[in-house]
Amino acid sequence: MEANLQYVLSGLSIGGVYAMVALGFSMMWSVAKAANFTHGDVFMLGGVLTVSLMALGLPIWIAAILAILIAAAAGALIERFLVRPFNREANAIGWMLTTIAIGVMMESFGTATYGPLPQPLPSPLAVTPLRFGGAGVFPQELLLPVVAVLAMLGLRLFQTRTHFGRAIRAVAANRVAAGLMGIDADRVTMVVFAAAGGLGALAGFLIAPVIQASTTMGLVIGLKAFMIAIIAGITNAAGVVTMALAFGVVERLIEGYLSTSARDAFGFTLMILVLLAFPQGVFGRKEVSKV
Amino acid sequence: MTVSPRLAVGLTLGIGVAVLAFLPYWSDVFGGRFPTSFELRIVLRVMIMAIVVIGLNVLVGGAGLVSLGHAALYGFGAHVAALLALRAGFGFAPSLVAAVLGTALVGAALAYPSVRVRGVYLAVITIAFGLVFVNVLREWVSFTGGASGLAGIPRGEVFGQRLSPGRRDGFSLYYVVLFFLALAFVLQYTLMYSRFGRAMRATAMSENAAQALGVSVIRMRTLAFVLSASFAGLAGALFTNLALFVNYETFQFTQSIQFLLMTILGGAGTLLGPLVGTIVVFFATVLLQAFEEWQTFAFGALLALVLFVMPKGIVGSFEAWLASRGAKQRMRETAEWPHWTPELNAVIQPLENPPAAALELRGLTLRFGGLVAVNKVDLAAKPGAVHALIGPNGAGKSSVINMISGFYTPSEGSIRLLGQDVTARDSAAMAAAGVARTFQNTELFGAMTVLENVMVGFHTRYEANLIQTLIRAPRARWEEARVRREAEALLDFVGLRDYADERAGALPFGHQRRLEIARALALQPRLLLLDEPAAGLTHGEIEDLVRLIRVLAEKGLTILLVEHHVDMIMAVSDHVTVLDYGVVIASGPPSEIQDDPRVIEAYFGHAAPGAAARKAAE
Amino acid sequence: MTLTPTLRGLFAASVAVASLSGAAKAAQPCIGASWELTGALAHTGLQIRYAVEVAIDEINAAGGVLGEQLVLRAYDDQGEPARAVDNALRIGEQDECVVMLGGFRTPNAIALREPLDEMGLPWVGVISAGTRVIEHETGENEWMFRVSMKDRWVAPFLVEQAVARAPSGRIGLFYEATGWGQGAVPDVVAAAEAQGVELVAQETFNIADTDMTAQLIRLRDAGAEALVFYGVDREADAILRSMERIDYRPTIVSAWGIGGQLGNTAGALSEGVLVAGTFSWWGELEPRAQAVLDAMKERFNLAGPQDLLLPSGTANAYDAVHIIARALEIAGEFDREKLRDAFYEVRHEGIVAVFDPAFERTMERHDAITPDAYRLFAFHNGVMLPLDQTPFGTN
Amino acid sequence: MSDPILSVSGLKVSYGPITAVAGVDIEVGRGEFVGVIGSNGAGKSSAMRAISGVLAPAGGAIRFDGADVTRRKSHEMVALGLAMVPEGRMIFGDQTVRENLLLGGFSRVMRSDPEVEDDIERALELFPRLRERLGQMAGSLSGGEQQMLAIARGLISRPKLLVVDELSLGLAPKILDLLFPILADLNAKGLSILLVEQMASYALAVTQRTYVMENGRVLFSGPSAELAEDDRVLDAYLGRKH
Repeated sequence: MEANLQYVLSGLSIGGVYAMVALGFSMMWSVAKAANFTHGDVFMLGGVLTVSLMALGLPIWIAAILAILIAAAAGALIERFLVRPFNREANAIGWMLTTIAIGVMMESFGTATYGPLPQPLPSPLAVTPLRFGGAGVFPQELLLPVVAVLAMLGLRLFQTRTHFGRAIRAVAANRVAAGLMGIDADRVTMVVFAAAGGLGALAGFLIAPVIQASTTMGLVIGLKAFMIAIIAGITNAAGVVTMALAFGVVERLIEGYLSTSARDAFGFTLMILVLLAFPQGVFGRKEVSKV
Repeated sequence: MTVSPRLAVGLTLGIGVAVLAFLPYWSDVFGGRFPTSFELRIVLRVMIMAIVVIGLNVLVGGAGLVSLGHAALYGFGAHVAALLALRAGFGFAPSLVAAVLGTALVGAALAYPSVRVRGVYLAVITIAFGLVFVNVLREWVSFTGGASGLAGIPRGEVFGQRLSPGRRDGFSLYYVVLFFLALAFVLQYTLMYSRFGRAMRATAMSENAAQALGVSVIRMRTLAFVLSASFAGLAGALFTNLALFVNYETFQFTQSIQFLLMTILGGAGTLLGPLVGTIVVFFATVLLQAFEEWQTFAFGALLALVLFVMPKGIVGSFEAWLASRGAKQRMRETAEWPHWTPELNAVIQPLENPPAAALELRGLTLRFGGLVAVNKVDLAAKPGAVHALIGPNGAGKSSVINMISGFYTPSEGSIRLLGQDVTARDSAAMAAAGVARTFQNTELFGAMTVLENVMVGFHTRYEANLIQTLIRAPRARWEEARVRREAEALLDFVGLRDYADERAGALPFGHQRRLEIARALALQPRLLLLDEPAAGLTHGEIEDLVRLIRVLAEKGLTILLVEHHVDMIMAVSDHVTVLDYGVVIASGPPSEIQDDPRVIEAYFGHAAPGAAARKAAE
Repeated sequence: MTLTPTLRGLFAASVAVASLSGAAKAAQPCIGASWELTGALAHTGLQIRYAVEVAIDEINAAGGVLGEQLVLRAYDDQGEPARAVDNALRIGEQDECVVMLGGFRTPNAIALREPLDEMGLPWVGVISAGTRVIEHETGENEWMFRVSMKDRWVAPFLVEQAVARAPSGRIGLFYEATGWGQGAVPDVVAAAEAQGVELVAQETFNIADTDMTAQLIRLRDAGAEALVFYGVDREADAILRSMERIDYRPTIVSAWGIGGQLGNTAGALSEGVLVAGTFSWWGELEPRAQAVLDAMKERFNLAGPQDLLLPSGTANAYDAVHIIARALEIAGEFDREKLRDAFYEVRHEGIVAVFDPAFERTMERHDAITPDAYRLFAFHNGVMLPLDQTPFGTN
Repeated sequence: MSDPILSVSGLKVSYGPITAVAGVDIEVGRGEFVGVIGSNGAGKSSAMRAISGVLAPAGGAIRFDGADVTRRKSHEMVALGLAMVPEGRMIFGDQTVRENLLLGGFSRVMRSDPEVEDDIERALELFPRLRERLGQMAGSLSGGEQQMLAIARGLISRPKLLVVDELSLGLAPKILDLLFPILADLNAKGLSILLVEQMASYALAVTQRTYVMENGRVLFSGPSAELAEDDRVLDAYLGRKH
């Protein structure tokens, strides 16, 4: 029982990270129909930049806000220079590889300057754990799924209640029609990429006190979050967040009941099976093919 | 000027094999220390990787499927060979064969998802496959040695010689690998320039058109995956014999990315691309060592730069440049068309005992959700007749065509072709039954040549099997030559003979329409469906098209024509059926239809203008 | 098949020519190395280089070896065995170095066996502790030597230390799912058996995992009071945090994988973590070691011991270079075979241990550091100190 | 015309090697109601997409309200005062009718223009059926209602020129009888309209001047009333030689 509770708590914590990163993938995909593989590294920026800026003597909140702003700017630049020029062409492999290449550059730049080792990011919420019987969790960790769900709800509110949010949905639904409404679809796309970048960096900042900030922290989480978004049905934000939290818990349950070290083998096999059963993702909408 | 693929392959093979075969003896002739075992090993590693990349090129450049898990297939082959050599005492040849066959089976299993998902979804599945593979290798310690891997693999033997990679014990492994690389390179050529390669590329460029020509997309994808995996398995087995140590670390996700990168950088779909891409990427990683801790950054930068500057890859961009120069040098002549030649009698043959109706639709109905797109349509087309199907936008004409060609499954009703019930067959089966079609928005295989486009149409009529085709057995050669002749005759027929080696996508629009018709005729159809063939054509071209349709009808071919150009319909058709809101509102000879008030209303609106009203009243 | 005789001929010719050109040549006064300079373990290569370069500087300043200045040729293997082999051939055949140093990963060292044998190139490991690196299944090891710990010897040491700290004598094994971790399992099991100790649970974790709470709950439920640990700083940090989550505090007795970084990231949580090793740069150093530390600080702009994250590895590497230099002097020329034979003659007083002789002709003793030189270190106030400079006991 | 609101000369549009519009001249005077008719595939819609900035033209020049706007993007054209009701309506199905209307005045709402609400009110007066459906998802509207919404949405940006592309597409005659007079009414109130329509009789009945297109070119043009009596129009449609 204790163990099960622990699996759920730990699962929700890592699931929250997946959720925030996957939500970014979902946002970007919705407006640009593009998978930005630098997103895992933008997530990394949140942790690594905060630590680096703190080393310059900035207080943690200023450092975090600056890191998030820089990551948002990076998101915007990636849209402008990596996604927009390539998105006009049908050659999807080209820009997929280009974003991978830029991701490699970001990570290796970080490793060469920041160093390959993880650095601590102190947080008052990652000192004293909350204990539930024999299970326990740091408050910082519980923050992640909560922020993820809030981010998703906030995004939904923003998209339904604000005018700019409605414009984002319009661009996602039909770029041409959005343009005819006087909406600059390119600018909206850029703003969404910036927001996704900021959100990813926020996740990186929030998880860093628990997992330490390192330049390699983005690779696996980015890849997993993307896969989660795909199997959830990438355009459905609520579905993506739900799937991410569920996947986090499932991973822990696999570790608990099947095998720790073969967790990824089971987890990814599960993903393949789910995708075969739901080719458009579990919460995705079927696209009608045209002849 | 354009270099023929055959010449390019021949030259590369001749020069490449000669240079590589001589390389180990360089210092014996020219003195010096070059090549040391280090340099020979690098060459060996590049050759082995090039085999994987050639396989990946078949998948990416051929079938248009992206795999981000190819390192796992490479690793699978390596581990099969290693385990058999280590645990079962298999020699070089049997373990190599087992590795190839085993990996091919895995490839077949991987092909299954590609039937359901593609694009980035398929990429995710292949990523997951690669990660699962690595995880299993790492964790199944008792079997794979886990991270400590399989060490102490005995050197294989060929013809009684121990396979050695370097100076000390001879270069036997080097020559074995060179042999297999040359083989892979040749097979890539014989595959890509065979009916299978054409069909594969066709499915990548337009699934619909491929299906309509009787090419099964599922089978082509499976074939591509199986062949691609076989190459990877072969390379894996060779790697095992080079390294004599395997563990999962060589076959991780980053390696998959690197393989894909080599493919794209060299130029996906080109014959030389895999070689160029592998060499450039591998040497880049060796040379960039000078950047020490910045080398990964430099690698990423190099990669991004090349992708920006040359999205088609090195060889692809070079070919495009050559082609652009070629286009300026030679003006091609468009011949008069239609141009009937005796060769065409072999392609377009009249029916011997034509039934009363070539095509018969009874109560054909199609619903999308609650919407009824086609409502109880009856239609009968006589053999050798030109039957037009007209109606305003959204009347359901295209839906009817799509049902007859097997793209949509009718909700109700039946379709009979030459007296045979063919209701609800899929598009490839319809093509096999004798239905050929063109598409409203021409769906040519744009990156293939004009001649190749037509040759895809002959796909179902070949008899040589895959092996015969790959080794270019006499039967396959003979068949290929025959098909080429007939395809050229068809090009002659539509006046495009002179464009045979031009890229189809570069043709002017009118020529694309003609080519699409020639390609459809290659199926030897009994029924030809033309979906708005005149859209976008000039008056002159439409007149030619009318003559072509008449010639085909005279030869006994039944034609169902959907068209907006009413003048053309009036000129060419024997019978006209008018659809509006999915319902047949009129049917009869063109002269009757022309003055039918219901037709005028459907086209013009009920508030018919004075002129129309007057006409109707007459 | 008509092809067969031709191929046979070709093969025979290639063998003939190869044997002609196989004549030995004098090697160059260079020390090659293949280790990680990029990626998540980049610091391992970079930091070992500190010690190697300082040692080479000392030797060169004193006139070099046999009148020649030593040079270092270090290449990046990105942690991949096949690249390590590429680098070994580059070192052996292109650079023609007389000897090669190894890096962090055990699989990379294992992959080198064949190529080293073929080239006849002596190899000296300074970190990777896998037993199979030195003790080959074939029973023969001509060219591979090591100045580091050996898992087969470390395991009994760790088990003994763990049991001593578990009142009930119930200990658990917690290891990373890598070649090193997996390779150690049989050694630990055998050691526990030999000492009559109950190994109540075995758990693994993956590299880069951040939450080990589930495994720890199982270890706790099995009643483990001390854990024999195989892993590195980053995962150890995650484990300490997971222990904090569930308020489970067994003593951790770790193999040498944990370095100084744990103190930086885990802070107070690292207090009392025990690590086996050969050396620590913290605390009071003997004068020669202090001089080496000063030289490294000077040359690489280090703040102090906190920047040396692989304390044992750097010290081993320093001693290894000196052993090589001594052996070369004994060999009398830059010849690999003579160097190898000279290894068995070298006597050297290093900063890690007294090597007398460095190596012996048995395969087992291709390891220069014997268990009597193994030490336990403990984290105290965020730094890793020799045990006797901490409140956690004495060696 | 001395100062036309829209003046297109030599417009060419191509998709790759395919030429859809091969040199077209069209002019719309201020306050004028102009039609472009022709059978399907004549290039009408392609021309409109170029004019409204959805496509970049391959050649020719477009002047709007006295300025050269040849390569302006669609959102810039909206800002300049050209609104288009696109072929197929393109309403945002997952947003409510009201949200669709607000999107029609996107930049005005972003500027917090207080008069937007008045304009929405006026549009709803024009199409009372939309008022009943204001909170409903636009995707659940009938075809005719969607077309009403598309027109209403186009008006919220306060255009100087409204381009309507294939108003009749997929709509029943009953609905068309309702919609065409509304366009005429809007024009009567001073709005310049360019209407592209396959259903020639409707277009000829409401417009002042009409261009007849075929194969990417303008075949002929003239006052709509004259063309309505001109046999050439029907011949062009029904393929009768003249």
